[in-house]
Amino acid sequence: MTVLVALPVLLPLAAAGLTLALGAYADVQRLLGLLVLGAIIADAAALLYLADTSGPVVLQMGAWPAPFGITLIADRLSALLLLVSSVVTFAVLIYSIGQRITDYGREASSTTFHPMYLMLCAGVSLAYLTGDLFNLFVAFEIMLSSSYVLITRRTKAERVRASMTYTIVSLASSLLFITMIALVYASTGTVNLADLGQKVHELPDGLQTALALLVVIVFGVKAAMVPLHFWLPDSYPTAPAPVTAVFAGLLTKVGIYALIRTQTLVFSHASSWKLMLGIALITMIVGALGALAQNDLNRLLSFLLVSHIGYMLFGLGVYDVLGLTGVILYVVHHITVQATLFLVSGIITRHTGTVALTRMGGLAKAAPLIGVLFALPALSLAGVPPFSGFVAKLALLQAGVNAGTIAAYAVTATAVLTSLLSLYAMARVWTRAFWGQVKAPAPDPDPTDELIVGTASSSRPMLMATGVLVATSVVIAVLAGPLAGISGRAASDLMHADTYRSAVLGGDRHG
Amino acid sequence: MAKRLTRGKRLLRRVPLMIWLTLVWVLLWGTFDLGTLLFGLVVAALVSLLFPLPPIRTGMVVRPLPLLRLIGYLGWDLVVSTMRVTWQALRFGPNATAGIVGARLRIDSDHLTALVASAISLAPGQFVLQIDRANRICYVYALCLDGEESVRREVARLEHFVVSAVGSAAERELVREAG
Amino acid sequence: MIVLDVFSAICLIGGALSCLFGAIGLLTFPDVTARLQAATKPQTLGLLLILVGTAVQLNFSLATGLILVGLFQMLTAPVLAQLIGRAAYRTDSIKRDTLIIDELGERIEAERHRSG
Amino acid sequence: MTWVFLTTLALLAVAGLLVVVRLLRGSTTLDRIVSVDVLVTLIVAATCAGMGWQQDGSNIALLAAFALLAFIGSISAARLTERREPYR
Amino acid sequence: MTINLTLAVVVAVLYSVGFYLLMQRSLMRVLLGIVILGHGSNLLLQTAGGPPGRAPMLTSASPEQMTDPLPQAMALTAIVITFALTTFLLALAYRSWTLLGHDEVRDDVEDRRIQRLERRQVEEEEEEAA
Amino acid sequence: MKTSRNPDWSEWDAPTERWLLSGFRREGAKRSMLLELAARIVFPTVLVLSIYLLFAGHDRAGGGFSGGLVAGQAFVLRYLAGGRMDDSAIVSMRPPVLIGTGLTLATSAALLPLAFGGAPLQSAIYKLALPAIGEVKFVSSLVLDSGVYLLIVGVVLDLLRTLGSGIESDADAAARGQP
Amino acid sequence: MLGFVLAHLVTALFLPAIARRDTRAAFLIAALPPAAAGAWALTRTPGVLAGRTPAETVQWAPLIGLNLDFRLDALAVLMIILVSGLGALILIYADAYFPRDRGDARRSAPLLLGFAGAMLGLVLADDLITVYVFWELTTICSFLLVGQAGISRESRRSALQALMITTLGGLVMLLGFVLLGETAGTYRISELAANPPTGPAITVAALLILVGAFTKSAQLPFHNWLPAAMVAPTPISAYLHAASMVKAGVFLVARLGPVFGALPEWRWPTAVFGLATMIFGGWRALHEHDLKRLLAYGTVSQLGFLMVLFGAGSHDAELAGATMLLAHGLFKATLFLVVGMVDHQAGTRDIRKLSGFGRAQPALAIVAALAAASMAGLPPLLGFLGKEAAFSAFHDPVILAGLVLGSMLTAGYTLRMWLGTFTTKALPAPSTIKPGELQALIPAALPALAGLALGIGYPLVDALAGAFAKSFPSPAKPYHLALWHGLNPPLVLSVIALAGGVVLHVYRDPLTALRARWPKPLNAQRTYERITGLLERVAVAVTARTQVGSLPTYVGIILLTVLAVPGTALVLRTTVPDDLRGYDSLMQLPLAAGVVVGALAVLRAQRRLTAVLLVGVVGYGIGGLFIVDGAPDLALAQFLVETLTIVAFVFVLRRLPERFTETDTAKLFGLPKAIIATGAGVFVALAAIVFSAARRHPPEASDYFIEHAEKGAGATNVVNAILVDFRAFDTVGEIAVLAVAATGVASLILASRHERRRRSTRVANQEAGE
Ligand code: NA
Ligand code: NA
Repeated sequence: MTVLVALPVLLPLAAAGLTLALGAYADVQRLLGLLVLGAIIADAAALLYLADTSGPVVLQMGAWPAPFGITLIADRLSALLLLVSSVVTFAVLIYSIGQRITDYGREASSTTFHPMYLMLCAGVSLAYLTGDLFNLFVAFEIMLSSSYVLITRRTKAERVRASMTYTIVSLASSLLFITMIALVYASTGTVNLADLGQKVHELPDGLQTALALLVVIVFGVKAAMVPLHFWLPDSYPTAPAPVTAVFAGLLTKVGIYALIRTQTLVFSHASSWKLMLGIALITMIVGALGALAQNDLNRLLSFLLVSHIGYMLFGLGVYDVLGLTGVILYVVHHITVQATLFLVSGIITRHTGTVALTRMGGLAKAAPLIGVLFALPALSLAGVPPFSGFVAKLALLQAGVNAGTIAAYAVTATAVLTSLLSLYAMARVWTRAFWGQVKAPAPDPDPTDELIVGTASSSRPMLMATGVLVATSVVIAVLAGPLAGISGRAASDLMHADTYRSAVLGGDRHG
Repeated sequence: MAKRLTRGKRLLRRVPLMIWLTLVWVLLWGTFDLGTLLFGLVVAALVSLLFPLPPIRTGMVVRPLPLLRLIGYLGWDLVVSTMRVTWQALRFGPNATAGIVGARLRIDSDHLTALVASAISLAPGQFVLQIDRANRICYVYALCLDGEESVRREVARLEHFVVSAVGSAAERELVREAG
Repeated sequence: MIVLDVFSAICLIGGALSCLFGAIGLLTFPDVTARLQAATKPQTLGLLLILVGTAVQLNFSLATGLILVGLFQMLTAPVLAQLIGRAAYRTDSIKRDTLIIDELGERIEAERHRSG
Repeated sequence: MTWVFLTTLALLAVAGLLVVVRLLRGSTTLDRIVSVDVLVTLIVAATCAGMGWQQDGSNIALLAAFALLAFIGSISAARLTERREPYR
Repeated sequence: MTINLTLAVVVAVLYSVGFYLLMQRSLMRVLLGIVILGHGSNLLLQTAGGPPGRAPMLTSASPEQMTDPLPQAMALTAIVITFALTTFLLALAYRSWTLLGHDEVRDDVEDRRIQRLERRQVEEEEEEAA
Repeated sequence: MKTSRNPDWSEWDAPTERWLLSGFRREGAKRSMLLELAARIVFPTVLVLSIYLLFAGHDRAGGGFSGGLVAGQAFVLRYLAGGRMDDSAIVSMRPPVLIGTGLTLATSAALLPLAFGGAPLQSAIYKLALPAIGEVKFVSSLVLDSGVYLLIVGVVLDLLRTLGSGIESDADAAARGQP
Repeated sequence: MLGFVLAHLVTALFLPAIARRDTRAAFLIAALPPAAAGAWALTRTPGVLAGRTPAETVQWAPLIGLNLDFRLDALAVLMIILVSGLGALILIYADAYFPRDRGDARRSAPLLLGFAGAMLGLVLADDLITVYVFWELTTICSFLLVGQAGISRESRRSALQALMITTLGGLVMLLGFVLLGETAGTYRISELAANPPTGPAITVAALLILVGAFTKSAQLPFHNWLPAAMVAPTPISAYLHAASMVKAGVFLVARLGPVFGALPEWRWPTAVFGLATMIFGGWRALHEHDLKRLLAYGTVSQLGFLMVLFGAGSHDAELAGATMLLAHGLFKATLFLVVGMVDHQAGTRDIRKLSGFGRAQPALAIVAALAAASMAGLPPLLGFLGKEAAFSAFHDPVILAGLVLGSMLTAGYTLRMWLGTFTTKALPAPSTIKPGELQALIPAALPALAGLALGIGYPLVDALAGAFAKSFPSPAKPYHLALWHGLNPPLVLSVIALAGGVVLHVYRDPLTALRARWPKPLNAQRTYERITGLLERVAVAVTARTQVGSLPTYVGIILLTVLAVPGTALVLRTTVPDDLRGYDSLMQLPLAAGVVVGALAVLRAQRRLTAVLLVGVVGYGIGGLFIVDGAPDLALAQFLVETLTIVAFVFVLRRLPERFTETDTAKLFGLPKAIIATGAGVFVALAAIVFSAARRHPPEASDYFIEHAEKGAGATNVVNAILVDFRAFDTVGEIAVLAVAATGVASLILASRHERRRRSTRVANQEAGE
């Protein structure tokens, strides 16, 4: 069964290779993508079941024992995130297939989109599953490089700049990542995360803290924590909807995942997480205020994304089982909902021919279905009960209150305020875009521009995929009980890293 | 019948390259056994099959003794002219002068022209700056030249050495006649 | 063995000196084509000498690879010289006042004149 | 033999520094291309000498590759200059 | 196993230069900055293994003489990845040049809009105050 | 000196024969006889060197990555000497296909051990005693290495197709006055 | 009980499909679940009064205390009468009110039903989180119901205002809930009531929860959203803003009374804000001309009254509160529904324009009179009972005075409302009046009649309210409702209030003139607008300052963060390692010199190609260092990659300008940039020294690799063994990145070629078309 851990990486990689090689056959590309991503969902579900019932599923690649070879490990946390992520990637693939067929016809194959999308999925899976710091770097690079390609695809003049910002900032943080790895290896002589967890503790406290903080910065850039977030609202909005959806849903979360993993497994003694509460507070506020200042729907959503990263940092800053439970729940919820919102934004943009809220209007009347598709995730994002966002937020608030420190109280209060501001932002979108008079769609200045295909219809697969994600977020809310159970167990695994460590390293390390 | 012959000939023309590539293979490994040799042949065949080059009849004939003489001359020339250039660098430095002299070759084939040009360029002090292939002229850049004629003499001597080392019989005749 | 060592020492130091003189030439000569002389030729000689000097020190099976290095150097140096020289001439990077005679330039002028 | 190798390497190092001076001074791009080419040749020579010193010849193919690389890098750069600034 | 001063200086210079170039507007300079940073980080990664020694090849050295092979393998991977990303960024610079006629990273238009809005509001407030 | 007239001096350097395969005519200014002849020899030689690096990687410096890059340099040389390759018969596979194949090969090498009950990427060593050649060792990770090799060759070819010919055709279009 | 709630919500989900075809059917179907729930609650009432409170628990996410706990007690029954009973009536009324098969009707039917379900859940909830869940659901429904299609700016603004204020309160309340629940260890209200927790945290929680209650129940200073929400269609106002939703706040105070009643921090704010609200609301209502706004301010006033009563935490006050709660729901619903009919039939709600309505619609006038009488507190109506009970529950003269003043105002505006609507005035153009519908009149009349019936049958109400009030500390002789308690102070106060009301009505015009002249230091609406304006202002200001949109700045900030955070942590702990050496191999020195010089020279390079070549020198130099280090594989890769990089650069440089752009060169040497960059570089180097000196272990993995390379991986080159075997997975990932990059380059570079092709085909097509 352990091979199940490798498949979410190897299958999409192989499929990416095949879609590249079979670049001329559009149907084969589509089918391959759907099959592989569907298989990953099943695989992830099985992994989650196994990890929850019988402990982490560990695979030593090449049968080389840890900490020598590369270990892949699916514990509750990674399996859970993998499952949610794969549902999102699957739905988004359906969406983009629908969109591509609508815009370019059934015959249009792509040597770029399908392979890169699969690569992105492979990178995300690997980031979740790897138990090796350097391999995590490789995972990030697979993920990020394919994201560079996806964000620069069919770039228009006005958007080249945005993709540059994205690419360069990501590259800079990748270089810091290598630097960090070098420092880690120089001081410990290992890159296996479980092994590092033991060896880092032997370093002097100051070095542990410095290293942990460097790690926070490296992953903080990817996670878009303030003040390392600037690139996100400048770049995400410029990509086509499905791309932004996947970026917003997954990439920042992978950063958060890496933060959680390293802070709990490797730097549990470094107390760098104490800083996290302050960062969380600033992140929430700056993001939410940013959202209120926007007129571009996608930018508004991007700022909200930043703001809600603050929630995840909040839970990590509380740093106890309840806090981490909250983070995990929040990540699970946010992956789904943020992706959904960007997909809906894509549908809205196609419907109205603009991203500017002031030029929209009357959508609720003209397209009530879009209204429903928008309203549910919007409410969920704002943390309105009974949707998924509320469940996650509740757990975080409880954690904050339980922590009982002044800082925790402050952040808890800020979280509540942010919730209000998020709702305000969403309500403004609603009042501007969905209420009021129906406005004539904006003329399409460039019919080849994928971002705004003026008044193109949204095909059934696109709506269906969005609907599936909306339903997923509802299911997350309904299944909050079992989900919170798993998250709670995952969180206590994180707090007591022994499970992870012994699963990777085993009793007899040289066996 | 004729076709098969040309095909055979075409294969035959690949033989020198195959030998060269196998030699490279063996030299790289540094082990002279049957396995390496056979494998080298396979690799050489693979490379020349996958990436075919246009078959060109050069009519080159390798004559060991003149070839050795050519190599010896070039080696000696390399040493001597290195010293000369070094001297010039130290003696004249920024005030060094030069000239560009056109030298017409007697031979009229791409490969020999290239060989001669390479031979000229190998030695310090002068190199071929421009070839006028149609008119068989090599424009030679020479540092601190003693006169145009000495350059042309040098070119002619090298041409002679090269042709006698690897030129076809006809070309040898050509050089000998003119010389 | 001493003979070999001495031979090797001569080759190595000679080669290194040749490289050094080439570098000096590269520094002192007035223009790019002249520097090219200093650059390509003494370096080639120097490299060849060092290759030989090293080869003598190594056992035979390892030394064979060095032959290839030498061959490559001999094969590529003239081509590079010609390409750079030609580029220098084309881009007018040659200091014309250092040229005592320029038959190429004369001919180009003539051709231009003839063609109108 | 140690001093022989040391002397060789030292001479090569001096040569390398001189080449770097040319590289910085230019004046034309072609000068710099030539300098880079020479620099790589010097590294090849030094590597070769180093291998002889350590009596470790197992990586000699590396030198063949280096010798080739300098060539390819240099000619591509040279071709660029040639195309960019046509003579008159 | 401490890294020696010479290499530390090299690392410091490479990172400083790289970071400095990264803060430029010309995408080509930024790109060169990334290449230099890549060099720096790869060197750092390799030197994280310890002081020089013999190549880690079993045929030509004994294990005690060898340098640490793992950082080498990691540095190699990192080199390739940096190269891949460099070419990509290079293509992006080119694309920028063909589309915009320059290869500079200009400021974000939408952000500028909000800054103009802010300036206007500040001016209005000052007028009101006056 | 008597010469035949030629429109532009920069085109004098073109060889008279086709030394390299290419499917189209190139302007003479971009050609160099010396370079084309050198490429004709160096190109297959470098390919042999690259295959050597691929196989020797297990015991010496090299491996699929270096081998692939060296092979890639061969194609760079070929491009510099002979011009764009996308239309010619040098590589019949389109680069993306080559990249895709390489990647698929590498990942299948990772997945293959599963069929034998092993872990992904687990390797096996096979030793064969052949008559006259002796013992031949085959390590299954060579499959992965070959995938790497193919992919990297594909990547370099793709770079030549895009950064090389692609930009060239942009430049041509710009010269024609198209945006 | 969850079943009933779900029945509402699920029916509401399917209702749009029906409403699209037939809104009448939709409204009638929508009336069924509330009617059923109401009937069920009534059947259970005897049991409830006997102390058998049915309870139900649905575990949702027990780990985070997320359960749906329901309990039907006396308070719940009281509320269900309002929520479900009135809900069913109003839905039937709504069918008559809304124009058939139009957008508003289609939207309202499902939303009203959903709202009814949420309210039902809220009143049944026995769990704080459950309360919050339904609380927010009502908020959202209210937003959509008030906004409708959001055609007018005003409706959008009002809906948003209601949403924002009540959500603000709701969230603060949630914080209070969490604080309370986490401190007490349970979120179950009945458990909390059984063992009221104490402590500073509980006090804070109480205050936070009050904020929620105040906003929802439109207490000063949050009251303003309620009058603004009157842009909603009248049935919606009647239901949300009179009978049910606005009650949620006072309901919550009643619900948590047993928990917090002992806290002065709970009693005083409710008393102070409640009284202020009561008086202020009545005062405003007295001057309004628009009937709906008049009623809205009346509601504000009554909510203040209820807040005082429920906040007091004593048996008598709670009894009075429960009675008033019921009474207010009944009369206010009728009045709103009547106003809706007046509006429809006369085409206006302005008192100044209405005339002769009573004559034209006597039945309506009587129904309204019944309700108004209850509102004014006339016997034998329920309102009178409630007010009497209230006057007898308090002994504090200030509070009593406030209550009397409030009641006077109530009587005053009641009079104005009824007289203004139904009497015949001398107007230039008497309003033309359309005939009314029975389907509207009956639902409007029933609550008023119920007010009368319950007033006369007061023991019923007494039993119900008493069952609720008995959980509060009661005096020796607890108060009971009765129409006649004898001639006692409360009766006197009642009379004073009524008389005062008449006086106020008579002198209303001078009072209005007086009010117009009064300074208005606190305008809630203006304050709200100023706060939202400020919010947007701050949003723009913060965003303009943080989101500068400049890449160099972004990179600079990242580096500054590196310097500020791990940098300081490192510098503070740095010690010079013992084994620090200048160099390890002499050959490192010239190579290092070359690299350093090359790298620094890049900064000065003006030509692109020069810079590229210098970077090449750096790369080759690094390769040389790798050789010296004993890493031939790495050196080989480095050389190969460096060359290929140069080639790639050269390919691109063919088309870029030869020199770097001039504008940029001018800005190149920014001192801050240089300082940041140098700092970051030095940090990395310092870190390299310190961290490499900190190593305690030999590289275990590498020893393992060296040991197993030949036997296990079949390679004597250990680096290669790592790359293709031990850590082959990295290699697979690495080539994936290469493949991605190549694909990306192709997609970027060939884009212009594709565009050219597309353009030329378009041109060709156009030419063919011409
Ligand atoms: Na468009
Ligand atoms: Na393996």
